[in-house]
Amino acid sequence: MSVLRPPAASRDGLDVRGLSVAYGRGPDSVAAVRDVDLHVPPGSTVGLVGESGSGKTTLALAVLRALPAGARIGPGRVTLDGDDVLAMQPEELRAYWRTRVALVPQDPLPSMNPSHPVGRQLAESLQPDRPGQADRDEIDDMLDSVGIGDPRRIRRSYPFELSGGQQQRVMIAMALLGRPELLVMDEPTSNLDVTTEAAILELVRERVRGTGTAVLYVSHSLAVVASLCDQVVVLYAGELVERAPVEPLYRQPLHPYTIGLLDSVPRIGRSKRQAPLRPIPGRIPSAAERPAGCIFAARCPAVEDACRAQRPGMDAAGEDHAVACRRWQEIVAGTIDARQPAPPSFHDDDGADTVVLRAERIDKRFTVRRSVVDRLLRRPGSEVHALRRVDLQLRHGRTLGLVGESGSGKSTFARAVVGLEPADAGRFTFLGDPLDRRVERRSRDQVRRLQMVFQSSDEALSPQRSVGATLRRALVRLAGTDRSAAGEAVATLLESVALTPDYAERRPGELSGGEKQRVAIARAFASGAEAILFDESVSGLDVSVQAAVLNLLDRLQREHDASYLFISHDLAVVAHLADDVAVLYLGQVMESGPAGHVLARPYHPYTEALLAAVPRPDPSAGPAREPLAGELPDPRQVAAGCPFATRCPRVLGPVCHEQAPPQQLSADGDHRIRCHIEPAELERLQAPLMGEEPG
Amino acid sequence: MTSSPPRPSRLDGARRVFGELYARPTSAIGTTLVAVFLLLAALGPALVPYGPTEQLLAERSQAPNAAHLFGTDRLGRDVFSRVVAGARDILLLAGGGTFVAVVLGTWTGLFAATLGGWWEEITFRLYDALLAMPALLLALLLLGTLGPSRGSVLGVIALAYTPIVARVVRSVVLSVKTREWVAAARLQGESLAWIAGREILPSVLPALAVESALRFAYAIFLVASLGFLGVGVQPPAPDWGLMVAEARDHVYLTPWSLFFPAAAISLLVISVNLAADGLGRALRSGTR
Amino acid sequence: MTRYLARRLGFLALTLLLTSLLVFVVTQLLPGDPASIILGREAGPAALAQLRAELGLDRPVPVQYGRWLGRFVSGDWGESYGTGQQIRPLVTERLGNSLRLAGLTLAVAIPLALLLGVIAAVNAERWPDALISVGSLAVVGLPEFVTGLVLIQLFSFQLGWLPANASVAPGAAFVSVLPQLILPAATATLVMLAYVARLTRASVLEELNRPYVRTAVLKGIGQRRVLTRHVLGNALLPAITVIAISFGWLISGLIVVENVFNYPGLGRLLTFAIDRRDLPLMQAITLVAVTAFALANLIADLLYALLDPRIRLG
Amino acid sequence: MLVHNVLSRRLGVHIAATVFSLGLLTGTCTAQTLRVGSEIPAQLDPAFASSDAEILVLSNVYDYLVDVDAGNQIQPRLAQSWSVSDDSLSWTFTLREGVTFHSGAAFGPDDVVATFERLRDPDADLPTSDLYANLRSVEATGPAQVTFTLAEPNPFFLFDLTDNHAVIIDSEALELGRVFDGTGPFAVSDYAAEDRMTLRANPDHFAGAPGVATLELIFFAEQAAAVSALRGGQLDLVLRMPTPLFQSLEGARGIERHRVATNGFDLIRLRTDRTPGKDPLVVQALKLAVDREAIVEVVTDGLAELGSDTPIGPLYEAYHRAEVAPPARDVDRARELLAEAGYGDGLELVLHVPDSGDRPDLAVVLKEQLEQAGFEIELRLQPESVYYGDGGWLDVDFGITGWGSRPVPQFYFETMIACGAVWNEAHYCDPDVDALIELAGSTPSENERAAAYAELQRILASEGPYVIPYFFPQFAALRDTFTGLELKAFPGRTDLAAIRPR
Repeated sequence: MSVLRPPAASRDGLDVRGLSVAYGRGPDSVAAVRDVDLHVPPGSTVGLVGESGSGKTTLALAVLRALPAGARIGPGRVTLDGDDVLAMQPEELRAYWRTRVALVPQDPLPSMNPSHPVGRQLAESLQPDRPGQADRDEIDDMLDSVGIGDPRRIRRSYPFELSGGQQQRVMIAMALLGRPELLVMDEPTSNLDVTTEAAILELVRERVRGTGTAVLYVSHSLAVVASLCDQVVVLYAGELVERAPVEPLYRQPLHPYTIGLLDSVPRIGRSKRQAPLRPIPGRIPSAAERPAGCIFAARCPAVEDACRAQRPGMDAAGEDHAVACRRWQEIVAGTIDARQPAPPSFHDDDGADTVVLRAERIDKRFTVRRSVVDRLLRRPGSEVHALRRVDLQLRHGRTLGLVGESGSGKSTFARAVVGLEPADAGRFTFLGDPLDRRVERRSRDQVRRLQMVFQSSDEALSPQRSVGATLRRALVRLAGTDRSAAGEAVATLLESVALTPDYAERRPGELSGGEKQRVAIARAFASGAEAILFDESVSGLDVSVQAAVLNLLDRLQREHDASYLFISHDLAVVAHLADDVAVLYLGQVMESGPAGHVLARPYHPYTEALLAAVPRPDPSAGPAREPLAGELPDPRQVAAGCPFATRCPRVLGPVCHEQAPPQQLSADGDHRIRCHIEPAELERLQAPLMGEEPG
Repeated sequence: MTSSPPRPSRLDGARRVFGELYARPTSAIGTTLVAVFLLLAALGPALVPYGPTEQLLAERSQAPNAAHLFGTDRLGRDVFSRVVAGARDILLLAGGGTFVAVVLGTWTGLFAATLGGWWEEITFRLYDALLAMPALLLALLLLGTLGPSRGSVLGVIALAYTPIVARVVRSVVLSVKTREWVAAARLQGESLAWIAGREILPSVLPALAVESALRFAYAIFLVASLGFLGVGVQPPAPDWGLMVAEARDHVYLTPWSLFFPAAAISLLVISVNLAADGLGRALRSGTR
Repeated sequence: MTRYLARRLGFLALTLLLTSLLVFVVTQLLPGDPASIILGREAGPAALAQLRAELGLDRPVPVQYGRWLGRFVSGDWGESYGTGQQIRPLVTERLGNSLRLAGLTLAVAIPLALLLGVIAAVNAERWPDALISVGSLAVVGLPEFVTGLVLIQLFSFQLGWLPANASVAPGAAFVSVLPQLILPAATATLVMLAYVARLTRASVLEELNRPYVRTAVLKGIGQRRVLTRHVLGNALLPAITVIAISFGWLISGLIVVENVFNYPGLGRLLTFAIDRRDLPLMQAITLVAVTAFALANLIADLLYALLDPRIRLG
Repeated sequence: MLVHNVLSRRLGVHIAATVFSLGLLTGTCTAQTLRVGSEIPAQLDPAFASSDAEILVLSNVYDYLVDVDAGNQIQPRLAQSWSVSDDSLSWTFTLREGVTFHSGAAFGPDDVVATFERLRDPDADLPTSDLYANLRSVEATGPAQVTFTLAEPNPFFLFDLTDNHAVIIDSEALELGRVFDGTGPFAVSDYAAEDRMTLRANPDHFAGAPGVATLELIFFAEQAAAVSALRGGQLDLVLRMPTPLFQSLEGARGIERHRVATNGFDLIRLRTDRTPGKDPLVVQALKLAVDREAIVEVVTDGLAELGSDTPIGPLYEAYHRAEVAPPARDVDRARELLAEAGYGDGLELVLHVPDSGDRPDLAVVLKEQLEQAGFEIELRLQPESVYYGDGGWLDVDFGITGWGSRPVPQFYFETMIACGAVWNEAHYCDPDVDALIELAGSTPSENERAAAYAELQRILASEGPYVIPYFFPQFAALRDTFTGLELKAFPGRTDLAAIRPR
């Protein structure tokens, strides 16, 4: 980009000193960010990492002076290239916004005006008050450079007409058009599919870095930050705990919180058998209950009395490496163990190969009614073939991971299995007996034995009912527990998911996300279920909480000898938990087999691409190779041939587009794939690439 | 074990709503006035010096004075006593009609929307047809048919507002019925009645409370308008709307006999509106 | 869009059909004998019986409904029992009058309400907002018959500025009857004004809190422009629906207002028809009012769909 | 250029009109138009019209053969003179010549014949069928002469010819009630049902051109609204209004109040052919429970004449007996009688009341009085159309009916009180009373008639199932820019042609 501005060296970039932000006024005021120092030099990318409640978004918006009403900035100082941002008066502020900073928000769609064409909104970045006079060519060039192939059409489109990936590309273009000195990106890929995320991250790397723009990249994901940033700042409960260049931070994190966070992240290639997760116990203190001493003291494995007495300052632990821990030197020296304790390992390999649940040729279509007019105009039928002849089997005591991007049909499959949304065709067999397609027609016993834990912990529990009432009802309805004994059974259940009995009286609104999900899990186990479906059940959780729940699931599976069907878009989580894995694309199983094989040595080009797109919490892993081109096609217009043919990098020719690919089994029997390419050929293609993965 | 966060007690909910109602002067005034009106309706007849239809032939057409706070009308009736007695009437009619509408609307809306399919279609098509008629138009037609009486006024309000309540209920049900806890209940083999009543209904209640309060305000308005048009409650009942209509002929002779009932209507509707506004604010802040 | 339109028209037809059935059944159940209403209190039984037969009142109700609906749709609305006049010209003329009053009311109330709503929202939680909010809540509480009487008292009798009466002559030019329309329109305006202003405020506030506003501000667009070019367009879309709904409210309001001011509109004609048990007139007025209301809703929905690209293109 | 000129001229006219109308904001209008607030007429066919508003239209658009004046004297109208045969059976009228209908058709004896043939047609079952049943024939007996032949002598025959319905229509008239072609002082130029009627003066009227060029009848459902309009200057005349509205106009600037005593009355009656009115004790209790003086005072502000439960009011000077009085109020006695009749716990009655005039107030006061004596009254206010419809006034047990003023009292007895009379709403039947009515209606002797009426008054006052608490006056209010109003006892018969700008 040809940007006329002073060379990077003569500028400071963003500098934040002792910044605090509080919400509310007077005695009710709570600090969301406390005393944070931060520096983003021009041309570098700083990752701001933290779990929910860490204050990272508040901090990011504070430097933009874009906080919502009710927030108070200060004390502290924010300067951009030496200009005091907090002192700016309205007119200066407008100039600051117009010419010097830009934001790429988490949700692109609501961040665009729904009733203005995209082009006009882009033009406003160039000419805020006279968008009509903006240079169209410049906009088209920018759209082109952010990977939008047809700028003229896109300019005329409305935001809702674009796909999620396109929307985010447009937002990035909008931000870059203003040639900002500071670009704040607030979780720009968090709501995108992994292949789209990879493409967007690639875009950020190529188009943003090195333009001299200072980038503050906010994310909850250590993996994303690792692949993108020069420096990482870790925020915990509104306070800065560690700040370091990427490489040392991931190689040797110094703060116990950073250490715990990295230990909580599931990684592809390290299953539960190889490396159990080490979650951080307890919960992040709310803004109102911060201790006087070290903010992490309550959860720290290396805590000592002095930690509780006094807040630690930022110590320089190396070049550009600072940490807010009084014991960092001991940690470096290895004289104390700052890692959380590992949970006891249960793993044995003696799972019998009996099949608990078998799904055969499951088919499901959603139809949208067509009007007479549509038919006359021969508009495409709006039928979505959500599941196409899906065959899967769940082995006793094992976990079958089902992965796929949004729209792949994985949730539809789960709801078909439990009978909430009956399949159109195909057959389920459960414990040897056929299952009716509708839950209402299944026997009480079948319902009891086959349960499900849902995606969103916020919606999983009836909000007006206490936890105890919810669990009691499940016990009484399904397990046949006597009402008088139910109270005790509830306590036992709660204990089994590591909650104290007094949780029985609480309502879901009083619980954290992790606690709610524990209760939902307890409910599934209340009936004595033998097979449990998990539909994105840990996806909304913070990584440290997610680790605890994953460990819990693992423990419960052993204790109850249960079988899991675990659905997730997060390959790392599936890789961690699953014994077997199936990859779904547009309603078809593209590849299935034992997790160790499929995820380590994918045969199918889609599995391959998917794995390649997953960011790794390891800067040495480097960026994903060649992100997958294009977007998920409109599910209403899937061609007769291989559904992946439109994006497949290994597409053979017309055959892929025209003929449905055959089901093939690899020589070792570990990969069942749907592809026109011979398994042997695929194996040959994969071998050199996968060498770097630990087996 | 996860450490427990401090938890609010169950009573806090009610206290919070109450606190929110009194957090702003407007809703505080509204709530207080509604309470005063309710108190008047409950105790009114015991408080007033004269019967609502009692004619003091020697004290006709008196301007407000110590013996007659609001004066007397042309027939020698104490306007204060009539206004106070009218509070009970209008609150019972508007409140009763609203109550029936809320109960009917909630249950039909709840079950039709939960069941979906044809039931929902038929129920709400019917309701749409009813809603296509502006409330006063519907009321005039029906009261012409049923003949004016307290019962018919109540029934008309119920009929006019049932579809509106049902719509509000349906909108919440539609957003709630796909929620996961409802799916979880189905996976527990729960009956439709349980799902509708125990899983969905509680989520409907906050919106329903606000809607009920608003309906109540409109119902007061409607009862008064019907009284004014002479198709509502029959004389000599101390119906406020009717009193205004009767006093139209007397406005030059005894203006107070028009002013006080008119003021009472306005004050009551305003208070209910203010209180409903506060209630909505309170419940919204609770769900945030 | 065409599909949407076809669907909406279908629903409209269904709703009108159901309403017509409802109206017909209700009016049939009304007490009072149309024949004796037509011929007056002094008519004898033979004359009454003969008239009943002429009117087809001795036929079964479903037959009467079928006949009535068929004729109504084909434009033959029959004769008024009360006045012996052809109903269609009578009702269309009064509809014109009512629409004139409604139009004036809307023309004043809607822009004013939108303006007040926007002012309140932009100044949320500050004094202009408090003033407008409390003021609108207060006005919402004033029934039309109270407002009307107060306005008459004040502007007609005390100040002598405006006529207390709106019995305008048929066919009179709008300008010449304007003075007579002012008080009735003001009366009908007040309640609507408050209602629409409140909803506008809520709608603008909601839009103001949407992320795209932040995006716009961060582009350095001026406050005023953010408000006019970004927020208002989206905030006023829902106002279209609100206006359509308040049209129903207005119909109710006009029944009262027209009676208070003796304005020759549909509302006064309706009370006359109900008073006289003039069934065909009642049926015609009700159906016309319902159709007007339904059309207003339809137009609002279509307008909404047209202005909202998500519906127009989706 | 031409277009521009035309446009600007039009615009100019328009602006002028606007300025003009704005100048008239508060409604002072040219004195040549008389704007009259009226209740809403519905049925304008002369054979069926009944309300004041309806008769007001008819009596100003058409003419009667003869009419009565304020002193109850017969006055010639379309008939210039008349004579009666010795046997009192044959009445010959000489008609006014040179009279034309508004349509231009000449008026002649055929029109009179057509009018009365229609009104007396027994098959048509018109409201006047009974009244003119005594007519044997109506014939044109000369170019300007009509002869009526009666079956029986009728001393009130000339009064019968002044009946409200007996306006003379064109013998070829079509669409009566929709097309108005009369000989009267005003011709209808525009009629918007339920809204207004515009009439222009008939300059060729035999009594001379009316006092104003244009007459506008503006209809009001609510008299209160009409009075407001009068006050505000949008009306010049309001006929008929309830007492408080009349009272409230006292001292109103620019408005002249008119009041005329009438024999009109509000009749409170109990149906006697079934329980509970069947029991004379109940009738007595009713009569004893009512405080008529208080009613006159409270309901009519003392403006009405006290009634004594008979339809003969003080206006009929020749027949009215001041000494006749119903039993004085005695609440305890009434309660005893009720107990005796078996209603010791109270007698529940629904009082049906037409929602017009002072009747609602009367009902409210009556309810209070009756309840003191052990009645329990529920009021049911109804629009007049419902009250006078099927199942209404002739059907209900207990009701209040308004009876308009008539020139002679015989009308009331024959239609309301005689056994089986068409409008005998109390279903009262007493052979002695019937004999007296028969006598009064046929005797040529004034003395005999007066005696019969005296006896009737005595009977009705002491035991008739009626309470007639007052004879109401009629009210009107006229802007003082006009003069010449002579309010009639039946206000619909008021001659608007006599009103002229001051």
